Amino acid sequence: MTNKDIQELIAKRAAAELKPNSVVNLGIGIPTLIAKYVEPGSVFFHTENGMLGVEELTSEEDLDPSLVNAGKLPISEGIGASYFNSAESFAMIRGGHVNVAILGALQVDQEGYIANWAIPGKNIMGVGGAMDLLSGAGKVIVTTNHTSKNSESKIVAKCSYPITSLRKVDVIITELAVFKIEDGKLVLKELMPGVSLDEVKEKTEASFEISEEIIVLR
Amino acid sequence: MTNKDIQELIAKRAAAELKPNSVVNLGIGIPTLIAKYVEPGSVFFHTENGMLGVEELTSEEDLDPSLVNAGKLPISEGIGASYFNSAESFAMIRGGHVNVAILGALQVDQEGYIANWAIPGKNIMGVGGAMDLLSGAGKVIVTTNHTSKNSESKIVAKCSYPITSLRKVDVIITELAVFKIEDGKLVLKELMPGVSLDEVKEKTEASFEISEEIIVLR
Amino acid sequence: MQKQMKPEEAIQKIQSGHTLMVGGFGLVGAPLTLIDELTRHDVNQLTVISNNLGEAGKGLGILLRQGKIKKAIGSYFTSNREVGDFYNQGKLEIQLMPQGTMSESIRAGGAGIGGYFTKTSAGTELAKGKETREINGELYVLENPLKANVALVKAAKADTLGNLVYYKTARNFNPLMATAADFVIAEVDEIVEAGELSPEEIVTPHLFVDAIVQSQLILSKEGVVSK
Amino acid sequence: MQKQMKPEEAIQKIQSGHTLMVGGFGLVGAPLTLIDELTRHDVNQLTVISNNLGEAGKGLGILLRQGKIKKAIGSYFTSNREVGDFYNQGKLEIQLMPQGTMSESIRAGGAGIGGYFTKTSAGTELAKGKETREINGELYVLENPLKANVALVKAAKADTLGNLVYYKTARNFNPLMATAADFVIAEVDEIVEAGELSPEEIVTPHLFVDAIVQSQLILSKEGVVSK
Repeated sequence: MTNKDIQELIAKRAAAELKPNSVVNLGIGIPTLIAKYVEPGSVFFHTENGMLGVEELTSEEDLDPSLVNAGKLPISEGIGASYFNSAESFAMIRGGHVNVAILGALQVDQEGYIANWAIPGKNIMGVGGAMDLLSGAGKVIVTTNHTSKNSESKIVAKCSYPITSLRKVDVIITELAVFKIEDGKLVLKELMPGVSLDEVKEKTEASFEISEEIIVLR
Repeated sequence: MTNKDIQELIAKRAAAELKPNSVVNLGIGIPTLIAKYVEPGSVFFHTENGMLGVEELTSEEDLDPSLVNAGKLPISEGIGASYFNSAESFAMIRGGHVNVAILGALQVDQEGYIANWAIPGKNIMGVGGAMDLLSGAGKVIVTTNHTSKNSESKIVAKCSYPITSLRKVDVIITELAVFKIEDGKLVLKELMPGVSLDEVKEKTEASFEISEEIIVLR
Repeated sequence: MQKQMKPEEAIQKIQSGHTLMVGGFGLVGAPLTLIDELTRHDVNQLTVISNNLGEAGKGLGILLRQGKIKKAIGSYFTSNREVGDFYNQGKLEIQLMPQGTMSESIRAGGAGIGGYFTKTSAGTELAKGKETREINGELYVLENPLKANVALVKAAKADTLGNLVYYKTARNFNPLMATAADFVIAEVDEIVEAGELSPEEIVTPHLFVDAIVQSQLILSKEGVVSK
Repeated sequence: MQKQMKPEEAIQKIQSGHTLMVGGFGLVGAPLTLIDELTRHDVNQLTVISNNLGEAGKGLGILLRQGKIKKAIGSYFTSNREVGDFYNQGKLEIQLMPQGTMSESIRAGGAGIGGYFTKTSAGTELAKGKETREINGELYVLENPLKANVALVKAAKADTLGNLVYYKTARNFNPLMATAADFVIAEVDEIVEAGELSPEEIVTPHLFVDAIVQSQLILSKEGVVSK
């Protein structure tokens, strides 16, 4: 699989996590690929720069340079959309009015802590809305490649990078597996199509439990 | 003079304090009489229940039961008016964006402290926006009868009623005189038409200085 | 998701012991139909967060007479003299707040703010027992957020998704309360299709609204009347 | 009161050592004409509060290259890699804030709030040295308000009084910054007569706005272009 295929696979699986009518904030990277796997109007996409009702831009002709998502990518306006300022947008996030946040990660650890904003030794120059989303979203789903470009596991025993929040994530979706954090423990719930348990064990630094009802996706 | 005449006299004098283009919040009682002495459009009236651009209601036909001021009295909408919620309205007040507040008083003392929200021995049941206005308005003008119904001075040495704020008022206008608080001291600046200095001294419990340039209004 | 409900259906969300927020500045912008429905709903021990408690025997004043209210949180109860009577008889707890502090605390509740410092009330009787702190040479008071189980708000229009717009000074506390309760019921004069409200003019985005109820009682020049 | 000014006239309000707020999320909703004017204005030692510092050599990025900026307060500087270079060379101070904390602090500055507690960043590197407190079993961080001497904001329309309306996601930080500076300059694409904006749709009431400037540079599909 190309990296593009991997990302689309993860995005498609993440889309299946979204319950009808939920309000969902999509982070930068893989999360931006998710919207196209969701039936239009079935969930409401929120972007922290100040909009509810984000839809995919389907035609270059409709491109409006003043209508962008948090990744500064052009989007379009769904039916029933609304605009608000940044403080109101983060009041929605911090106040618990956004049901789901889907975020990328540098690392996630076996307790559920996420690191996704800073790399040690590099200047810390950007955090954006990541910490706010962790603080306030009802459910946090992490979508990430299972391993880094250097083939190191991104699902680690303990984050070595600075964590984003004291709040733990709920679900981790990679191209190999789906994990959930249950009672503070990492639990393997699903194997992605064609992936063996051994492969997941091999490529995962974190300790994890294996669900009794593990699902093998085809 | 009837009490109505007294109130109109005070209101008219208070109107003269308002500089063009200032944003002014009018309290309940005498302050609500001030607007009619101001040239329409020369100042902007703010009401804390959520509107900038309050104008006097001139015709009963135009009465809209959902358009009221802080005293729940019907008003009308000036050109360029806007509406906002209570938190935004008090953010304007607390944040220092309202230039002038004109308020009634139960007592004002010689240091400039005001008491206008509670009477000892009675249940404390209402405060409204008084404390917020004292905290945040650029300039606070008190309009009040000089004496209470029991002929007691309302300009006292020290407030015996609970004070409204640690912030001191700037100007006090009664039917007898105009005082300002300068360097923490009460200074008599003007005598209202036909009023003698002796009468003010007699009816004022507070100690006050007399301005060297006292103005005798005619 | 079907948010449109009858008043009697929506009001079932309110249970004894709940904290309620009720919008309105006096009767202006008050959810009159929902308040009326609440007078027929069998609950008690309510804590009511509202600027006023209606007038004697009107609006929330009826609930007071019915003995359904345990505690009232607001800024101005003077407009209903029975509030003082109930308080003196030990039948009602009162928490009086400056109006700006009340509105800011409701906003804080909706925005996930754990507390905030304000100069308002510092050094006065209303700050007694509260934490204070000097900031840049001035005294500030720490105030807590306010939240509720259910909010009853009034808007002019809703679309079917639950987006709301308001009318003139009937806006007041309503957009704030819509952010600060677990379940938010919006009483509106008109319900339109999704897409009919301009995205720029929507004041309350639909994610805050759980139920939409058509108003049956409205405030007219002659007072509260049936539509 | 005549609030309409030329860009070069309005920009005179900015002095060396000032703290500036500059609206926009990247270039979207940024006051491009005023930023351009500022590159020709002889000031230095500025503290700039803005979500980003433009891109390398673009927008606020030009001011950075000109050495006019002493300190940058924002949430995401990664889009201009020169920010890191200036920081490493000791030519620039950086205060990185979570985006929601940044926007809330600007609101607090405008609303007279002395500080507030948020869960955001609690327990992370960005909370180091900050006061924390446990509230209802969760850790909160005390954050301070942000204020500025001058704010440069972008709106779609102003009326002659200074009431503002915004356009789609170009709204972002602009309405907040308009509340939190001593002098507020609004760059707008269109100026209409007072009374032409609907009172219900006005987002920034005129009391927040000191000067109105007609935009000369706008963001198009092709990037920043002259009007």
